Amino acid sequence: MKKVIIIGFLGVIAYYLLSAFASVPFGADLIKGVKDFYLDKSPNDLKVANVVTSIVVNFRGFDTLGEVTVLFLASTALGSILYRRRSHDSGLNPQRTAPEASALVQTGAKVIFPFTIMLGAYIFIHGHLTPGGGFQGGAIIATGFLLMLVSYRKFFIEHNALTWIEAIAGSTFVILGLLGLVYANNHNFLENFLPAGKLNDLLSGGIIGIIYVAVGFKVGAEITGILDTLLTVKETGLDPEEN
Amino acid sequence: MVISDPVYFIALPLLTAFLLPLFGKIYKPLIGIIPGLVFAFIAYISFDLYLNLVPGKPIVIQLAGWAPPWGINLVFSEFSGFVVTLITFLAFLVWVYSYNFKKVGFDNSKKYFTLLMLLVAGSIGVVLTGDIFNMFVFLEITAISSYGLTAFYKGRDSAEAAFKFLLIGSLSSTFILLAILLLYKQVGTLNMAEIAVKAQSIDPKMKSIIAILFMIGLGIEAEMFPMNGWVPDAYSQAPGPVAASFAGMLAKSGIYALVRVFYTVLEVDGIFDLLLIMGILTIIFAEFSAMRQTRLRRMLAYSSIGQMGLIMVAFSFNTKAGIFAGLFLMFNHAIIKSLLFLASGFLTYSTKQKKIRDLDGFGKIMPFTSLMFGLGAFAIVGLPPFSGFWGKLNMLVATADSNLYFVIALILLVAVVEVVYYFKVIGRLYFRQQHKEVEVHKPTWNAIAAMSVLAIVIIGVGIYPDLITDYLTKATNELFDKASYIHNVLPNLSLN
Amino acid sequence: MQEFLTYGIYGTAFFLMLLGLYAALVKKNLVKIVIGLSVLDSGLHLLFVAVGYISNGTAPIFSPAVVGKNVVMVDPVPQALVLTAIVIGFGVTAVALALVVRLYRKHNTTNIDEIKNLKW
Amino acid sequence: MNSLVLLLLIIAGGALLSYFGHRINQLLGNITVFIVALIIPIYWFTQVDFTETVSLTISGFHLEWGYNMYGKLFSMIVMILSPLALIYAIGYMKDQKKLATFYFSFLFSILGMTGILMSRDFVSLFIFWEIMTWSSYLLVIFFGKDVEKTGIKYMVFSALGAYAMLMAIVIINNNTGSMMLADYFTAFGGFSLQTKLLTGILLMFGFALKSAVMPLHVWAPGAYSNTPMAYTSVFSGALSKMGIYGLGFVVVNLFAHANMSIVGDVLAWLGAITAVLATFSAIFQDDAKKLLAYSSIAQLGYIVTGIGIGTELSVMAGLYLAILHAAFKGVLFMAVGAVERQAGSTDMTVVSGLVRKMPFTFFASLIAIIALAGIPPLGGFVAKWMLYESLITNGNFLMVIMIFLSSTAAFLYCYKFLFGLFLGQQEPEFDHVKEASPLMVVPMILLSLFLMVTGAYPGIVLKYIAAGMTNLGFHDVSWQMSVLTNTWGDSVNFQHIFLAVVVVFVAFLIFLTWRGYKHSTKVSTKDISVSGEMIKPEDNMTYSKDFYKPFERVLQPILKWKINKYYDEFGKGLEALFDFMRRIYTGNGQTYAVYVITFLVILLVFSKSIFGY
Repeated sequence: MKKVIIIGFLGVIAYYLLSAFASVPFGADLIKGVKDFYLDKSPNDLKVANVVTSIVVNFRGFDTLGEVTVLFLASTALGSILYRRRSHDSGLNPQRTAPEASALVQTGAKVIFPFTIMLGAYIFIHGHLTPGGGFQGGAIIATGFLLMLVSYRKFFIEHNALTWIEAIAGSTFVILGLLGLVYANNHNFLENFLPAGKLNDLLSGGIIGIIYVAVGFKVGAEITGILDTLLTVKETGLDPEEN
Repeated sequence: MVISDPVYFIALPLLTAFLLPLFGKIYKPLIGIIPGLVFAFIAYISFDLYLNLVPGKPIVIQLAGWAPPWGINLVFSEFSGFVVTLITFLAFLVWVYSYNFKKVGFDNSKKYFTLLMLLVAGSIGVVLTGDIFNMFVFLEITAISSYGLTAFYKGRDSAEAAFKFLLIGSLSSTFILLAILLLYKQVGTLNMAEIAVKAQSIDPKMKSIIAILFMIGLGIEAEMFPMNGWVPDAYSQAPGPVAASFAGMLAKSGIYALVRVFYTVLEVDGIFDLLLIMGILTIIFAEFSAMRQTRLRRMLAYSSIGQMGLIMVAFSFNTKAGIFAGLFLMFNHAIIKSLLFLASGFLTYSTKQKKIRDLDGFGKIMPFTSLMFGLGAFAIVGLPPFSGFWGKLNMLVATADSNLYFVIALILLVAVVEVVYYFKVIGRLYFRQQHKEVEVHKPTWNAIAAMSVLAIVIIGVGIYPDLITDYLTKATNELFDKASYIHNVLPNLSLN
Repeated sequence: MQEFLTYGIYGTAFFLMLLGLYAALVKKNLVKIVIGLSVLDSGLHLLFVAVGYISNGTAPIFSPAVVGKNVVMVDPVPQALVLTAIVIGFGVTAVALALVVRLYRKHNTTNIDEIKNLKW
Repeated sequence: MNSLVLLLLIIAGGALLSYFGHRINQLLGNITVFIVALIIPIYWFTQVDFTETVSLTISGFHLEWGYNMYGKLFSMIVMILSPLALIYAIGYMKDQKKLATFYFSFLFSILGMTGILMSRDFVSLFIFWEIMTWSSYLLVIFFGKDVEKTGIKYMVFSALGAYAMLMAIVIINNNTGSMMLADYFTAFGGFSLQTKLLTGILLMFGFALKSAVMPLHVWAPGAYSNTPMAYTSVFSGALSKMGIYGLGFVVVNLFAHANMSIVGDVLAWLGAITAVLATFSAIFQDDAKKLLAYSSIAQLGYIVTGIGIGTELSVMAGLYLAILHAAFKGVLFMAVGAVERQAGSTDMTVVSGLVRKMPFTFFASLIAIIALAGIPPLGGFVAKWMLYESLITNGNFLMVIMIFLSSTAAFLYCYKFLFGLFLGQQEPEFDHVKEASPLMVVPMILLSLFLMVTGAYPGIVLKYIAAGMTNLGFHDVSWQMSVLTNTWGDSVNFQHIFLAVVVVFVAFLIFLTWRGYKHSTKVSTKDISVSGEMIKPEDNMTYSKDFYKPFERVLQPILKWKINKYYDEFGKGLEALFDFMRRIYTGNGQTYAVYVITFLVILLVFSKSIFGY
């Protein structure tokens, strides 16, 4: 009964929303909005070939700062939600009880892992030139680590290192932004203060590339940390604080 | 302008949050001290900026060097500045209070302060931003940090509360995103001022659907009636200071967003009637539920919802008097509810059940905390000479000015219910014999300091409300004058 | 054709969204609810990208091949927005899963109907 | 500095000083209270400039304070009764706990009353009203018994009354654009009938509640008897008069002068019914506190009747009765408090024969009872006379009968009170009882002297009442120092009556004593003959038990009809409703999500009717 009602409700919602969207025909270029400005300024002023990147990192860089924060937040929140007094000090390392993967998988993982990392790095370094960017690259790097985590029971990630990477990458972003307050023409937060370079050059786009690299590192580290937390923490004994 | 720039409100907490783990590696106590310094600094700059604000000339900050319709901008106006100042002030007090609230260990307090800082930064971002999608991002930052903080304590039902919060919160973000998408496709821009200009040309049917989606999405954040099931759970399970910051920041940014969207960005006929009805329903259901609560924090949470309903009603009049009253109520709610939650943090510190009846005779054994709770209760039900009274009086005057006598009667009848449940608690605190063997946790000096400051504000504003009415009037004018907001954000735009 | 694409592509996105919503509203298993929310998000992201499409547009990248030529590019803004939205959705999902782990530890069940210690 | 502001500051400062004094130690606190109790009336009578006004603008509201003669009249009650009660309290509350809170609340309620009487605008009226309410609430639940029942009931009713007033205030503000009382009075004639009734009745509701008029009286018996007696004397004597003060200006100033006397008549009827029912209830109380509480309600009923009729004479009678009531109820509550403190109980079936042990208390109570019952030489008689006369001239004969009935019935409880506590045989268990401390006795004696003086010279009080009534629109009210004249031309000189009665009384007393000593035999109270029935030790065979049993049997049907029960049922019903409503928060997160979707669907479906598209 409940299901029927809910399906009915969903039907009503679908009807109204679809009828709303139907007035925005697919593929129609209806609006004269900010996008034309972006399409114009990105290659000409910023010298960034990938307009999405220039929007993400420059025009709407503040959003991206928020985005990075969300990821950071998620990993912190995850840590705080799943935190338990792990016996770091007593020398006992956390354990994963998942069975060891077969040798085939292990070897394959070992072979693929460096290439995955490299691909990820390539993607975020070329974020302003080709599709992709810091987030995508970071995610790919994290999948490399996920592969290793799944394949090897004894593959442990050094959380200290992750913390350092996260902290440095994150603060690079903010500090680059703050430097804009001092050095850039309009003294704006996150404003580009480096020479823009030449379109379709690796070293173009001013701070955009640098920020994307930082984002890549940060995202990679954070997603890896999240995966590690979710995978590892489960198997330790019950915390005395609980229940 | 380099020192007092609104961008610091967001950049500094974020930077500190990113770097906090490193500080912890240098010297452990730094993880508690550094956030305090940051909060103190942003509180200072918010007061500095707000007090030096030239009327009619909000500080509009463009980010990344692009002027408003293209880049994201921050608007520190009389209205948003007021809310930001309130938030930073409370953030600092919450930090003072929670500096050694419960000894939760190094790793946990690192996470606690990180999450708290991001909650503050998120709420400020929601209030300051002039870009609708950016607002969504900050709403999400606020929401995710709230999930984390709600589930902070283990051993309670905090995870359950957080999950409900998350479930509803995701729906909220979905609907906000849908609304933003529809809006973008109609006007081609995300800047709130430019949307406000172009919104007139949107097809009214489309506009009403966008308004509905915003109403749902932002209503969830603002604790509107059928969508506030998460509130009592989250408030009651979160740590005491966090519940205070929920009331002071999360709810405030939610209602700010709601008000900003419907007053400035999107003008829809009939939305205010809807807001009025939903506000009244919110009040009724919340206060009635609060009446029958047996747990202190849950009671406070329901009461908080009721207050939010009252604020919605005040804003729904769409008159200057209504906005003024709404702002006054926002101020009161932030200050008084924070005090109540902070006091209840120590009242229910050790009892596991957090029941009201466990509090018999606490007035004797925890005199200061009980006094603060009593003061807060007196203030929140609107007894003079505390600040709650002026808010309520202004609210009722505004209601009468809108000729809604029926609403006055309703609000006042519900207020009687409010009186009953608060005075039940006071009666138990002060006029009952205490149970044997109660475990008492005396408030620490910093908690006493934080609560005292709030109490002083309550009494000060109660005796002399003109301390803030000037600022409230200015904020009212700013919110009511949509044209000047647009003009200030987009100076080069010719209005037609 | 236009009509078909409008309803077809938007419809797919909406179908995904409603599917996710249905799971979130009806399924009792916490994990399924989280999956539902995820699917809901995906549908929304698809909708974003679909709305940003402009007929015969290319990706908004000024690679050497298109520089100087008069090409139509799709609207880059929704793509930028969807990037943000995806990341946020990811964060929320991660937190949700962590909460599910916590709830399972405490209640030994993932049935949402049995997890209501906090009520009224 | 402005003397009015200074007055308020003195009271508030006194409250804080007493609070901190008592936090340090009791002696210091008591000395502070004593000094404060002296300073307040002295300052008020000598230093306050009644022509001064204070005006200030707070939060956009214009506040104005200043006395008029009407307010001054009521202030006199407050300023005489409250300090005496404070001094009494020092003795009464000796060695109790939480004295700091007690005196703080006590003085704050005085502050509230003082403020009410000098408010010229509704906002400050309401502020002081609320201060008075919450401070008295703290005192009602002071001893911690019946916190839930009595305290909450008091708070609920007070809140209802206060909020009714608040609603009226904001509606007035909406209609006149001003919060000033005077503006309301002048604009009242121009209101629509609806607004007239709405504002007037809401205001009346608030005021009538504080003066415990019939359907709104249920809080009073519990609150009056639960409060420390030192405060009850003020509570019943002065605080309830704030309601009368308000009713006075609403009914008389607005309705009586606006040809809407029907409203006043309804109020008068309610007052009369209150008087009758409360008197009957008082008769069957065994606890002296409860008896006095009901008696207070009944007396307030007379006053309300007088005010409600709204003619010159009736208002004068009402106001005069109000002042007397303050004095005699002040004495009686203090006396009961003294008995409570000295003998440990106020149950009239337990305590008896204290006349020899507490002669001064008895004397004061006797005088007060005489005044209360309206027996000729004292003021109560004059007041009731005036009330009857005004009712008769007004043609309200049925009301006269009711008031007369209740006055006669009042003799029963008066007698029961005196007899139960003071007369009759003294049980050995009360041998140790001593007269209360001078701090408690002196205020009682002073008040009873005041009653005697006003009995001989009613004009002392009538002078102020006549002055006060000019503010109610009655100019040139005639009064005489000690001669009562009526409209039919008869006149009586009170001094002669007073003297005659006193002489006869004293002579009779001497005669009785002389005879009594000669012919009395000593028997124990337990020496009771029963016809074949066994008396168990736990049976209370005191003569005060079932004092009016036969009478009670007659009145059973009336007494069974307890309005309290309906309120309780209503409250329970509401609680059940609330419990039902909060079930909407089922605790299941998914259900909450379904609510969201449902809400969305409702909005989408009805978007046409909400937004018009």
